[in-house]
Amino acid sequence: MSGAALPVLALVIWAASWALNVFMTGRERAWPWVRYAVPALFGVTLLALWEIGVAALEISPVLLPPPSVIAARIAGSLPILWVDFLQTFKGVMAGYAIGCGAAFLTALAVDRSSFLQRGLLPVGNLVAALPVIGVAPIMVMWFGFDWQSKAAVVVVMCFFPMLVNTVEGLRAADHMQRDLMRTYAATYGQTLVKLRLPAAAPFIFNGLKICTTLSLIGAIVAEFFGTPIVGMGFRISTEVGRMNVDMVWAEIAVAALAGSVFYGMVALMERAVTFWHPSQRG
Amino acid sequence: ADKVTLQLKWVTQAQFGGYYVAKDKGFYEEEGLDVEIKPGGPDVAPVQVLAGGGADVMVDWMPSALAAREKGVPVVNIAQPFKSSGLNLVCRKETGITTPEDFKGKTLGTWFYGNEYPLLSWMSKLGFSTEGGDDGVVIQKIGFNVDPLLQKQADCITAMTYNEYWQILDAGLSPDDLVIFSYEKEGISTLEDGLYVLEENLEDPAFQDKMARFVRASMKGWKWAEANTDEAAEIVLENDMTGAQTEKHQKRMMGEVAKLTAGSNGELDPADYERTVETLLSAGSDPVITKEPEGAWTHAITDKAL
Amino acid sequence: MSVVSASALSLTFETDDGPVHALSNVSLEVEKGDFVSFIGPSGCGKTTFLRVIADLERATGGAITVNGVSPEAARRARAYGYVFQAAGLYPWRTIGGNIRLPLEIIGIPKAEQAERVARVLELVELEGFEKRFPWQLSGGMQQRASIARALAFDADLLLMDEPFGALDEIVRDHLNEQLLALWARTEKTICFVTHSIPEAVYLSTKIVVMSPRPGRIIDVIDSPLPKQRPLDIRESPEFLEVAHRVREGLRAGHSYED
Amino acid sequence: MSVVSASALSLTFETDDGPVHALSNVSLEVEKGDFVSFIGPSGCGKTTFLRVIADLERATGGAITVNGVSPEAARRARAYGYVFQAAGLYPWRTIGGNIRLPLEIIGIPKAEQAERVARVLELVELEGFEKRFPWQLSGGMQQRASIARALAFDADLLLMDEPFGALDEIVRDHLNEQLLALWARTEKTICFVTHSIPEAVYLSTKIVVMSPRPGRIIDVIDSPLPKQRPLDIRESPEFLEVAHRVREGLRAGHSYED
Amino acid sequence: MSRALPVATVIAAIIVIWYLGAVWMNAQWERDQAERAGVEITLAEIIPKTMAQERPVLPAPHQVAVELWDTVAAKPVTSKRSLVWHGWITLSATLLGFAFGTALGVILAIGIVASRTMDISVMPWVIASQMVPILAIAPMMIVVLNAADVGGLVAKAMISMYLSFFPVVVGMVKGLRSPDALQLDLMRTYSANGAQTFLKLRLPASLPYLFTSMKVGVAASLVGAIVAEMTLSQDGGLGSRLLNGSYYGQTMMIWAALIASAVLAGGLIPLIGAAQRLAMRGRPT
Ligand SMILES: Nc1ncnc2c1ncn2[C@@H]1O[C@H](COP(=O)(O)OP(=O)(O)OP(=O)(O)O)[C@@H](O)[C@H]1O
Ligand SMILES: Nc1ncnc2c1ncn2[C@@H]1O[C@H](COP(=O)(O)OP(=O)(O)OP(=O)(O)O)[C@@H](O)[C@H]1O
Ligand SMILES: Cc1ncc(C[n+]2csc(CCO)c2C)c(N)n1
Ligand SMILES: [Mg+2]
Ligand SMILES: [Mg+2]
Repeated sequence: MSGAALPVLALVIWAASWALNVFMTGRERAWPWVRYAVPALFGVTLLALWEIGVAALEISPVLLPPPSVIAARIAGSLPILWVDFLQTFKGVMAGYAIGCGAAFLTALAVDRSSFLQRGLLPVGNLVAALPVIGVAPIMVMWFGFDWQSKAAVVVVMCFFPMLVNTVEGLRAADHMQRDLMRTYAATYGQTLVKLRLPAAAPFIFNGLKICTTLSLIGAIVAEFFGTPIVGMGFRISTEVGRMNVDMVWAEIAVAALAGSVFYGMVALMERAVTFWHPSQRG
Repeated sequence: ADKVTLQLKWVTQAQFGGYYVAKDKGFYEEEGLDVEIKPGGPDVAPVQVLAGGGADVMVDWMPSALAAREKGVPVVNIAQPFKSSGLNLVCRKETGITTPEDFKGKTLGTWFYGNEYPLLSWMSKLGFSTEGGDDGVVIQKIGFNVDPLLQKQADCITAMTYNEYWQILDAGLSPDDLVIFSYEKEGISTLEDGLYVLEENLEDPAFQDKMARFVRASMKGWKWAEANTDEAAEIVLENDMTGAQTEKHQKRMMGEVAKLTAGSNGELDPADYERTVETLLSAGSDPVITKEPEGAWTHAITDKAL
Repeated sequence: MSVVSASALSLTFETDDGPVHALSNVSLEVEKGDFVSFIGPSGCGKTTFLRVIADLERATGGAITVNGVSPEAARRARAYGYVFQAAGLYPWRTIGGNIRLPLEIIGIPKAEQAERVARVLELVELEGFEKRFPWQLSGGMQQRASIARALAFDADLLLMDEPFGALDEIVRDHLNEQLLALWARTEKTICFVTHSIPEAVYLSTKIVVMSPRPGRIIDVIDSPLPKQRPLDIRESPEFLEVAHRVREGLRAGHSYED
Repeated sequence: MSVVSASALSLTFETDDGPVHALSNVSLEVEKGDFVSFIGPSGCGKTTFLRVIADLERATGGAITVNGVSPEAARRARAYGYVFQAAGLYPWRTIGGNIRLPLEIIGIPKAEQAERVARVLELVELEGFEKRFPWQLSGGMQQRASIARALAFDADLLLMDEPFGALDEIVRDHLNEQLLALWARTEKTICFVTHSIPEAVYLSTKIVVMSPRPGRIIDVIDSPLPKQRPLDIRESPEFLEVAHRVREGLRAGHSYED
Repeated sequence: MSRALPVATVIAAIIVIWYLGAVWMNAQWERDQAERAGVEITLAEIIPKTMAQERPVLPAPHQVAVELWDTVAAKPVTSKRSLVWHGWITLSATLLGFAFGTALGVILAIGIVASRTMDISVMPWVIASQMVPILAIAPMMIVVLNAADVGGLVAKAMISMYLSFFPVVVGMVKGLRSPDALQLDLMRTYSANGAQTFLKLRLPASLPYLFTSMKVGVAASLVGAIVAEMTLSQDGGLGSRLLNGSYYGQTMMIWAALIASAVLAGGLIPLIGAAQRLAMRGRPT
């Protein structure tokens, strides 16, 4: 294909798919499946452009393999992808639960005591903003090669976003809503459960959503610094070294898929819990 | 002057002393070259940089270069400044390991990223599964340092004579506390830091000429470094922008590296190449390369250069 | 013993724009079983005074006790129910859930909660809306829900800030009657802010007329009306006389210069 | 040409709890220069009807035009100013900033903005509060600020949803007079929701009485009162008669069974 | 300052715990060493030794403090052995990347809120993009960028951008959607156009969400810069210190770089807090 025709073809594909997407979005009420078709078409378009671009620009497969090759590799490596996924997600889930939980409790402590609020928050921000990349080798040294050290890294990564969001959320209840609780002489716990937490929920979910992505990144990155020879991060770094870049992208695709599902589940929970918030009422 | 970009395999250190010396002492300039040295780092695959056009020539180990070649990136060895291997497997004595037979059931740590091939080949030669179990060994991927050995997370780890070995000693273990297996002595060594370029580039005589001058100047740098290890180490230190290297360590490293480059004038010894290929091919179920490579090296450049 | 006893109370808000004197030298006694209405121009400090009683705002001068103790102690003893000027329903709870809120907090058993919710919903004529969310209700319905919430709480002192402001005359009359009946039956003490002179006169045993900033009390009128008050008492001469006096007081205080 | 012309309009909200029939078969003509009051029990659909006129809600049946075009076209032509039932001031803007908001949007020059803001602030008696933030104001003051915001906009059609609900009688009388004067002077058309029968009668040329869910119009009363209306017209027999008719209509519609 | 005492208390508590941790975690090594040497060692002998190891599992605070003093105060800031020098390199990449990331995040969020098509088609892929482990593609990205002649600073900033735009998108989308129905209806009555509704309603309403996200974003941006510096170690920066410290087993260097990066984040976050207070002055707290 000639050099000039290519950008034109890419542009045409792009424009056509976007136009179709706009058209479908307009019919969203009539066709509920549009909700899924539109992002799918968008993704397919990206993949098509990728496929064409790689072929046309003659990009070396060790730099960027085309999606077709990656797909073939995924199909051919399902067992490996599956065990890698299991290994990594042990660290992700444990770290996510502990990290978000600890940040949540810290936020409550910070909220409860103004002394802690003034003392712990600035210091907590510092400690929790430590870069993964520096923390990961230390965690591997402390917690060993298996998933526990990955979980520890995830804990450190999730802590800060969750803390910031929860603390901000605990401030979200407005004056009148708080005054009402005062008139009932509600205890701290009651005010928390019945007012502050519901009002904070949109913020808390914000933190939970950001943490889904961070925990995945954290666990995968931590595997670069020491791991039994299984896991998505291990595979990625090893296979780059072996020039099996298609395998790298296969793992990345699995990571993206698994992470998106994880995120989607948190988003569904958010929808159920914060249905009353204007951002959810549409 | 002709521009040449050299991609290193790892960060700036005395392992690459010859190149820094050549640049610093003006050897490249004398050859009419303007050389840029790009350090590597974790997860920088020199082959990728080469394939992406980010460098003209790279320093890499032969196993990973041959693996890349089989994967469709035709890299060619044009010179081999390192004659012998500095790779060892270092075990703590208290693990009871005295011979390779004792590895059974033990945990061995290695770097990956193309550096794992020699160990994997060795294990398959010994007939050990790397999946663990009673008849196998447990392989673990270790980070950049020797902590897993010190913290007893691994029974043995790979270590270079010029770097990790000294770190283990610096940390407070004495040679008496260690058992060391040298790949060189076990007869399973594979070629380390060589210079590689893309095959297609070699078709261009101007490029060949440029590389010949590059190799000539580089080897001049290496021989100067061998003769003046302390000064060479200082040149490396000056070129380290991270300010993290220590004089003591780099001088020692330069001394050890000098031993590895000693036997080479830059020309690849085909016998070493054969041994490397044989070692790699003999690896059992998951060999690094599956067939005898062809055209993976050339003397064209060294012939011109020397 | 007075339920509310304020002497020389004053409250100043500090704002970036300078101090705002919301209350100045307010002295008042509210006895047990009183129904006290507060009436005065917009911004004169009625809400502020109620908030001081409720320990939601702290006076900057003078003294106040509620049930003989500090407002804070009274609040902790759950001495009062409060109806805010705006409905202030929690958007994540249904109407029923909002009304149940104070009951959950003081630990009323589930069964009784349901029973009370049903009762107050009927009182404010919102049967059938228990499962709706606040944003699905009209403004007046929200306000009634918030009244129901305070009534469900069932404290001896009721603080009500313009509870019937957004209601039509008929519902308002109806709720006025209901409130009077409740008050007569239960001997509650009620502090009631309103802008309607007839409403104030109809309901109250005592009418407090306030003047604008700095909020002061310019008249306290003890109602001569009997405790039993049919709706048509509003045409009686006593009623009209009191209403007239309130109107005069209001008009006198209505000097907008400050 | 009618300013608002609705015929057989109906609107049903779909909720999880089943459909709510907010408006049913509503037909009405509002002529240019009319002052129409809507009165009816809480939750009967007054707000909903105003929102349909304003193109904030779409009718599910029947037809409606505003200035002869669809509500949407009228809205785009900035045909009306709207005073919401709740003040709805933006908390991050001062009172002055809130009033200036519509002026900025329609692109009034700075100098005129300032002049208009000053004028409407005076009209609602909030001079001196320009720089305060909404939460520093009392409920009634916030409501007046929101009236000022709509007046500053200066459209030919004014839609006002219980604008004076939280105001005392004196201010209310004052604003009633101001509004009448403005209306007489400018020939605006006004649709006005209120719960006060005297207010409706005093202000309107036409009074629309609505019945509760499903909201229907049960009476449309053309006022016999002259255009010039001193406050004491409220004691005139015509006035009282109209008021009586409204009250009867309201009472008749007030069947809570639904 | 009402903060000084609480902060000091918390720091003091951390230091105490840290020392205890250092003794506890480093003791094993001393015991092993004694065993290898064949001598008995008492706890009283172990404790001081645990605080003076060259390769401790956890260095004692004063060891890190000494390293910090050496590399911050005792070196000229232009020296490549000065942590201030490296901190500045990291900071510049962080800020550049953060600026890119915030801009990209805000633009995407605006598009997503403005266009339903954008919302449902782009948002899932934005999320998926964050599941790509950045360290895996950072070197590749840098290789590609380098081939396209993009210099070190910008290449690093791209990685920072990649990590920091996401929190901004998520928070900003939520914030832009936070105005309630009444507030939006008001704009409709003015027939305000999209830009006006955005500027006068959605944007001010989104500020608390935006700034909260920016605090997370700037921390992410710092992480991105540090990750990139491990690949571009020749340029220096805290990432290169972390890498080299780890590679050469210089534990103190790692900890000093970690503390330096925490201090950087700790300085940037209050700056954003200050910007937030400035942008939101007058609002109730
Ligand atoms: N938080 C605050 N900060 C500053 N000023 C305030 C605050 N709250 C109230 N004010 C001022 O105090 C004065 C009294 O307010 P208050 O709410 O008590 O009036 P009100 O009598 O209830 O009026 P309305 O009938 O309009 O509700 C007003 O001028 C108001 O601006
Ligand atoms: N968004 C909504 N979803 C469901 N139902 C609604 C919604 N908005 C209003 N309704 C219902 O529509 C009916 C009419 O409401 P509307 O707000 O028009 O009443 P209104 O006449 O203005 O009452 P009020 O005088 O109390 O303000 C009510 O029963 C209300 O519950
Ligand atoms: C990912 C990764 N790559 C390399 C090394 C170790 N290393 C540094 S220099 C060198 C010799 C060859 O250049 C080796 C093997 C590591 N630890 N991790
Ligand atoms: Mg008030
Ligand atoms: Mg209404």
